[in-house]
Amino acid sequence: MSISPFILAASAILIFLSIPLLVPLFLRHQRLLINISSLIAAIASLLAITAGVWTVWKGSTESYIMPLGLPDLPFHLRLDPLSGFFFTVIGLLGFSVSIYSIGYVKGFLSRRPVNRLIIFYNLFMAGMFMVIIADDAFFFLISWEIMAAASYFLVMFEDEKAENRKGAFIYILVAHVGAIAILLSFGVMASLATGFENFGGYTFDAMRQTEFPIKWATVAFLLAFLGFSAKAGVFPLHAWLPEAHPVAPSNVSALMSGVMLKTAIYGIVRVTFDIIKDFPWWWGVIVLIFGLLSAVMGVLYALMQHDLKRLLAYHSVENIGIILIGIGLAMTFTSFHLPVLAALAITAGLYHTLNHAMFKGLLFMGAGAVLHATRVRNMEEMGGLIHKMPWTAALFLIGCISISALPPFNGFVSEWLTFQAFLLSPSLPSPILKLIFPLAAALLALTAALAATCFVKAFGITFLGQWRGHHTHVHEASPSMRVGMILTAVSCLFLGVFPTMVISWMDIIPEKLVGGSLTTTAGQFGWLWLTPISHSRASYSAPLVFLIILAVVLLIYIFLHTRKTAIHRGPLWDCGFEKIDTRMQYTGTSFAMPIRRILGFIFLIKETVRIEASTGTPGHNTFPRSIHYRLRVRDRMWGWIYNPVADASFWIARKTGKLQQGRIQAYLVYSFVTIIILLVLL
Amino acid sequence: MNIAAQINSILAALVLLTAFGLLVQRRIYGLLHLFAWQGLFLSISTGLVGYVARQHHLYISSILTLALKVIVLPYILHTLIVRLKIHKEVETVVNIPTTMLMGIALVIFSYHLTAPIRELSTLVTRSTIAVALATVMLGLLMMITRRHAVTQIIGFLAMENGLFFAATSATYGMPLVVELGVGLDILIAAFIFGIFFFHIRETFDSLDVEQMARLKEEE
Amino acid sequence: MTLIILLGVSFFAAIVLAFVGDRRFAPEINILGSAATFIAGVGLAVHVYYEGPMIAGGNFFFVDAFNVYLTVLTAFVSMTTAIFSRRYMRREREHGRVSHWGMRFYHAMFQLFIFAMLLALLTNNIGVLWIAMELATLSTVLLVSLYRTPTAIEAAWKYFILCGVGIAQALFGTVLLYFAAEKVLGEGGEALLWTNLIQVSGQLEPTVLRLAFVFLMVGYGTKVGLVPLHNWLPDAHSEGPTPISAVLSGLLLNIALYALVRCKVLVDLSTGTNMAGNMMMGFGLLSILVASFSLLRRKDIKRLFAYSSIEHMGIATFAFGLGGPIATFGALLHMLVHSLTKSSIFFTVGHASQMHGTQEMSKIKGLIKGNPLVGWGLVFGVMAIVGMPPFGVFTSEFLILTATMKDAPLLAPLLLLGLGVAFAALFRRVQPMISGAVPSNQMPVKASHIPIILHMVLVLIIGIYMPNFLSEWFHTAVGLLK
Amino acid sequence: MNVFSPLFVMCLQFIAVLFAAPAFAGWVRMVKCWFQGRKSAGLFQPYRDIFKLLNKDVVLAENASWIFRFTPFLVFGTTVLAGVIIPILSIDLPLSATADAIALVALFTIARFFTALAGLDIGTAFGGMGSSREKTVASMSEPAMLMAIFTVSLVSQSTSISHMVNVIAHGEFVLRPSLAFALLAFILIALAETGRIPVDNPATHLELTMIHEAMILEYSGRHLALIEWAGMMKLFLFTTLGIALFFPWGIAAAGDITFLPVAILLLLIKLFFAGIGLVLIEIGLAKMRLFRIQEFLGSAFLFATLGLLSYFMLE
Repeated sequence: MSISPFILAASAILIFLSIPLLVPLFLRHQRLLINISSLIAAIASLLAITAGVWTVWKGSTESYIMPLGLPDLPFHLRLDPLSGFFFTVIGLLGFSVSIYSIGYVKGFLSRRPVNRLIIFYNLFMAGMFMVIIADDAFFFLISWEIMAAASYFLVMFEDEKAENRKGAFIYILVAHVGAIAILLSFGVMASLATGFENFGGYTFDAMRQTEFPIKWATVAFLLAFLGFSAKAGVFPLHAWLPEAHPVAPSNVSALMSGVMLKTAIYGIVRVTFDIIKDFPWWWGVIVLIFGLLSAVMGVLYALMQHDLKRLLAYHSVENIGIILIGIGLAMTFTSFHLPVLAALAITAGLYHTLNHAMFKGLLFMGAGAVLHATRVRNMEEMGGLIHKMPWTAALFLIGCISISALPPFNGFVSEWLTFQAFLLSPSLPSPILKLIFPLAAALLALTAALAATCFVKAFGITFLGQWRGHHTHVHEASPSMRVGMILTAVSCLFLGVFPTMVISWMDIIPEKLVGGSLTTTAGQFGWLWLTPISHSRASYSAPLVFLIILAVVLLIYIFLHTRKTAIHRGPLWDCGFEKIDTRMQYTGTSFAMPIRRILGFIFLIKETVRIEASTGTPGHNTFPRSIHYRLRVRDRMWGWIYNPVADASFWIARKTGKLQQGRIQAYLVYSFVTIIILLVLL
Repeated sequence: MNIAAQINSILAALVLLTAFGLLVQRRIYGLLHLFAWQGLFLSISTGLVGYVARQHHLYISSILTLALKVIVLPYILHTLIVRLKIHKEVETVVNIPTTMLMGIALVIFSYHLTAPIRELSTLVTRSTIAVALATVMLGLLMMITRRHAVTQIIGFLAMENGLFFAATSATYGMPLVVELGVGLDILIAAFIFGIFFFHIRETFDSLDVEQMARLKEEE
Repeated sequence: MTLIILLGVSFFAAIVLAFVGDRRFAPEINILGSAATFIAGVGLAVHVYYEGPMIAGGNFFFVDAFNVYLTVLTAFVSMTTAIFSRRYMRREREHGRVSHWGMRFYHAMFQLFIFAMLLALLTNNIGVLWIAMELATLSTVLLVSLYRTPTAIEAAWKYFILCGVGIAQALFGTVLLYFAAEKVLGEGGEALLWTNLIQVSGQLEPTVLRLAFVFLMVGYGTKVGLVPLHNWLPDAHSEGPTPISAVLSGLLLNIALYALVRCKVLVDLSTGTNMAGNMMMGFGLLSILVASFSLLRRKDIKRLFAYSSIEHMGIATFAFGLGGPIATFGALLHMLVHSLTKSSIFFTVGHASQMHGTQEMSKIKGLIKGNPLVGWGLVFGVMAIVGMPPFGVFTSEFLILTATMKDAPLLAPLLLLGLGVAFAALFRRVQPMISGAVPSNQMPVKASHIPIILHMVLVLIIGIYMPNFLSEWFHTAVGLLK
Repeated sequence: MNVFSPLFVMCLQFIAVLFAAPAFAGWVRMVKCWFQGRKSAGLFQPYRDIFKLLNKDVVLAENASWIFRFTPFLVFGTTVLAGVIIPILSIDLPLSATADAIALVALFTIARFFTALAGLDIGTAFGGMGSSREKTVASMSEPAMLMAIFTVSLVSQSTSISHMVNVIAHGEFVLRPSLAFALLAFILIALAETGRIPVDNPATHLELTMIHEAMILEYSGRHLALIEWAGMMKLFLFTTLGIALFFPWGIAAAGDITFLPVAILLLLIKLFFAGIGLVLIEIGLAKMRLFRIQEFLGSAFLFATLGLLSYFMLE
């Protein structure tokens, strides 16, 4: 048969599914196993990328039916531009991370065998691709749960640590409950679709052809949104995310944070735009509100963290929020039949999906390299790594710039598009929305600014200054890890500098989903200018920004360095005290202090200061021997949602436990009473 | 209403009476005798019904009942009681008068329940189905109110009697294979609880089921 | 003919084993017997698959799509359990927990139990069905008290009394059914034959059947382990030897549910309402909720899974009550996959508690490192039982839940709650047991691989590629249970 | 002629930004001295400072990384870029389309981002303190800034600056309350962004009060020169941006190069008064505590929001 995107995609999935079979062959040669499996995984990811890019390019839609599952309900597969786009996203990150893993995974060999890691890593990848390609509720959920289970075992990889177990447990619990919610939502839609009684209603096609009554459509949407946001870590269902992501192996956290959350975004887009299609405007507003909440709260909590990976995890919450803002805007515009605006908004959302995958992957890989080298996650024990691991530092810096939405890198482009979408609110019919949207935009701006602050902290405390840690043998990341990071860094730059190409490439998606497209506007000034609506409306030329800054910097540099003025190295200015030591540096905690103080009411802060008075001089704390300062910032959501739920269920459990109280007479009474009641009811 | 039906009703009344007797009797031998009597009435009424309705297989089941409920089971129980040296009165959980009131309430309730069925039935024995149900219920009530293993078993068997009685009164007896099967089951059951008495006795050195309350959900 | 073999083998195996007693090869005979039974069952299944439903032994036996797959399932699980119990019971014997007589008794009664269940499944006569049920109870009562510990005896006593009382109610229900039937079918054995009843079900007297169903529901419901009639179940499961726990929740509950469903069909056909269905839905839902919450605070591993059996029986009952093609299909599938999964879980649990010499979950640790088969077996078993794909339980729950969204959407949140809580409870308990380093109190055990692997593989296959004949059977069964 | 006029304008503006900025800074200082009754160092002192610093040797701290050395150049570069996209003299800047208002804010953010990193790079307490405070202020001022810009862009249906200016300058003249509020907000923000009193004090090196100065404390020689220069340009740019957005009248329209001299003259006058205004504010107010600043910027945000609301409600 002739080669087609679908063939490539399917073969990629098959390869991923079959890599675990290698493990038994190489039980003895773990290093070989790591190399081979990672390389094959990289190749499979390449296939997936090709498939995705090709599909979106052709704008083609292929669907196949696999004779698996139930005889009456075989697996339906479908590769359309939307799936193609997500294939590309997952493939891109999967490729870099697979290469990165070659070096990274070897770091575990000294401590434990890595068979489990390799098996579930590949199942995890396969699961994600299957989710994207599934075209009926049954297969979708199977893939969904395979993905969840695999990632659960990956989080559990170092299962002797209590924090891993805790994180994994919360993760799988939230994920599964979410999955049941999604299942119910599919149930609603399937039961309304034709041919439900003979298993016909479960395919997405059947659902697409169904006109849902608004009441049930809303139920379905709310259930789906609940389920998907549980997976995406939308505030306030985010609590599992900062528990699970930090403890997973870093290549896995890169994937989980970078692309696994995106499958939830995919689900939301698929259900709302593709399956339900027409919906009231307030759905969009709900999505928007939760997006904003996640964005702001995510970044604020991130700012308070001093565990590097935890900080990144909270930033995933933030970025998912930003993506949802785009989606929510698109939904609102669609419901008011403004296709072009909807196209702009959804492009912004999807573009940020892609960007976030890239830079969050990069950041997590960088964090992994740091952990790998320093063996600690706490930023306060790092510092000055830029001297010890220059490559990682530079690449991590690129990630920081991108995620802080600074031109000319990619984070800025998508946020810029989102802002543009916001500023088009005057064309909405509803007055209140007109008025609210710009304010929401301000919140987005706040998020961006705080993100920049947060990453100044993250990078500055981790890589700059002087080394605060204890052991000294800190080494640069291995070549393969560097390659993995470089790939993502380059794509960050590319996506930032040539947005017009990418957007015109993915323009088919909004056209298919919301019936509007940007090519008519975006491309007309050539690849140089990104002008989403019209040239007079707004324009941004990333290449020029990049070039001009580069040119100016170079010119001045050359100009200033033609003259021979020596550069002396001298000690720090220590204000005339004796030599200042590394403990006197500004720490992450102190860096975040002003904001903690200004916005303190949001967090659950527990500060404790313990002063050990110097003995001898009685009662004088003027010169204490030592001062211990301890700060705990906890997520309020635990106290507000999770713990109460847990307590309630345990309370009920205690009550039901009383039912089984030992005396046989009581049991006889139960059945006696049951009979009587039933007979009376008769 | 012909003579047979009248006798049958009297027997039913006697069965009900014994059921009440079982409910209130304190002494264990008394319980045993009452149970034997109940079996006797049961088998007589079965035989009578068989005669009236020309259902010859009912003779068999009547003989079966006689053998099982009047001779074998009481004998087994008796030997067990002797072996296990249970002479003292068996104390109840709920006090007797309350139990009686509940019993009466049950009889009324089962009468109310079976009223529609009685309308449907054309048999001479139809009036007794309420009694059968009442007997079952009283047996269950007895099991609830007694806290001695032996009395619980007796209550259980009384329930079986009620069921038998239902079978013969509501219908002219179940098919023979079923009757035999039921009888067999009861026989096995008898052996099993026989074994049980010894197990319980040797592990708890008393047959008071109140002691057997360890398996509960921990608090 | 196959029927005779099917029933005869286990019956004679029981007698033979009663004489063989505690000889060295007793377990092998046990395995052989149940293997032969299984083969006969497969033969029967093939026959029915090609010839369609059959009536044999002068209307005494009746095999249709509904009970044939349960027959094969019963034979299969009892075979694997026999294989499992070979190593398991041998170890128990070495550790002196079971006496010489105990072993003799164990093997004989095991076969008798299988016989009773097969009889219950295959008979056409509702009265005989009842007898077989009672026989199944009686044959397992003394197995539950096999260890002679106080708690074991207590559990057995409760099992005996509660199920006895329950089954008595069921008999009363049967009597009433007969009473209604003989009006239409006349005197004698004909009136209790399912095949006849189903034909005339329209004419049966509704009031009587309604009354009858109350008693049948309570009676058989007790054996299904529906809340609030379930109290015997956790005790019996936790105190008896593990193979018995496996067959109890894997098979006996199914049989009881089978009986209940047969009656439900009759009653609903005659009353023309969904009264019986609603009653079952009520009991099912109650069982799901109570059981899943009870799971949360368990300390004893076998009690934990006993409650999970209650929950799943609740799901199946609920689905049967819900009716409709999808839900019924799901329920039938659920009976199958649940018994496969649950029995394999009990196998692993048995080994795990043997390794640690206790059933307390807090003392069980590091299973995966200690014994990968047991560890992973338990993990995947639990993942399957909580309804994670790609295992079969997911498929059935998927169908049931979606059907619920159609027919009773307001109950869906309760199901969501129940399933969610059950999931949390099970994972919360199982995770610490499988993970971590090997504790000091753990001793090696020769685990019996075949049953565990076999069951899990089957559940997996059903989950991702259900064979065609199975779904055809289910469809026919759905047709029968309309 | 018309072909070259845009390029010509651009070069003109480029030079203007580059070399007029120090003069404006000097002017502000002069006025300040006068008001405070001191003798001023003259309009050209900043030039002398920069020139001197450029010739001085650089002393780097031992563990200063490349970030520390790279930052001054980058800061300078971004500021220059900002200089060529804000229309000061004429509207048709070819490069003005390179970045719109949002991108402009982002450009300043880059500069600040790296300055803050440089502050942390050395590993002294001051640098960290400075970066921390700077970023805190920024994370509050940037949203407010964007709000102000949104208001103007809603009025002008655009976010590209030259287009905004065009609409306001050559569109029919209406009194807009929204713009008034926006202006108010903009002034407050400009004070914060350019590090003037009451938010920050460019003249102080008193440890506990300084924000911007604390970050660049370790700089010396040409690095310091670049940063100082960039700072002056930033002040100049914010002033001209304010002028262009709120008082653009007199700016040269697209195409007519003849109008340029007038535009230049008008701009000088505007700057003259702007400088005086700035000084008036600075000597009128006292430096705030750090934890009063959020109230200051909060009010800026409030004004911007009010501008927005009044746009929707009143216009």
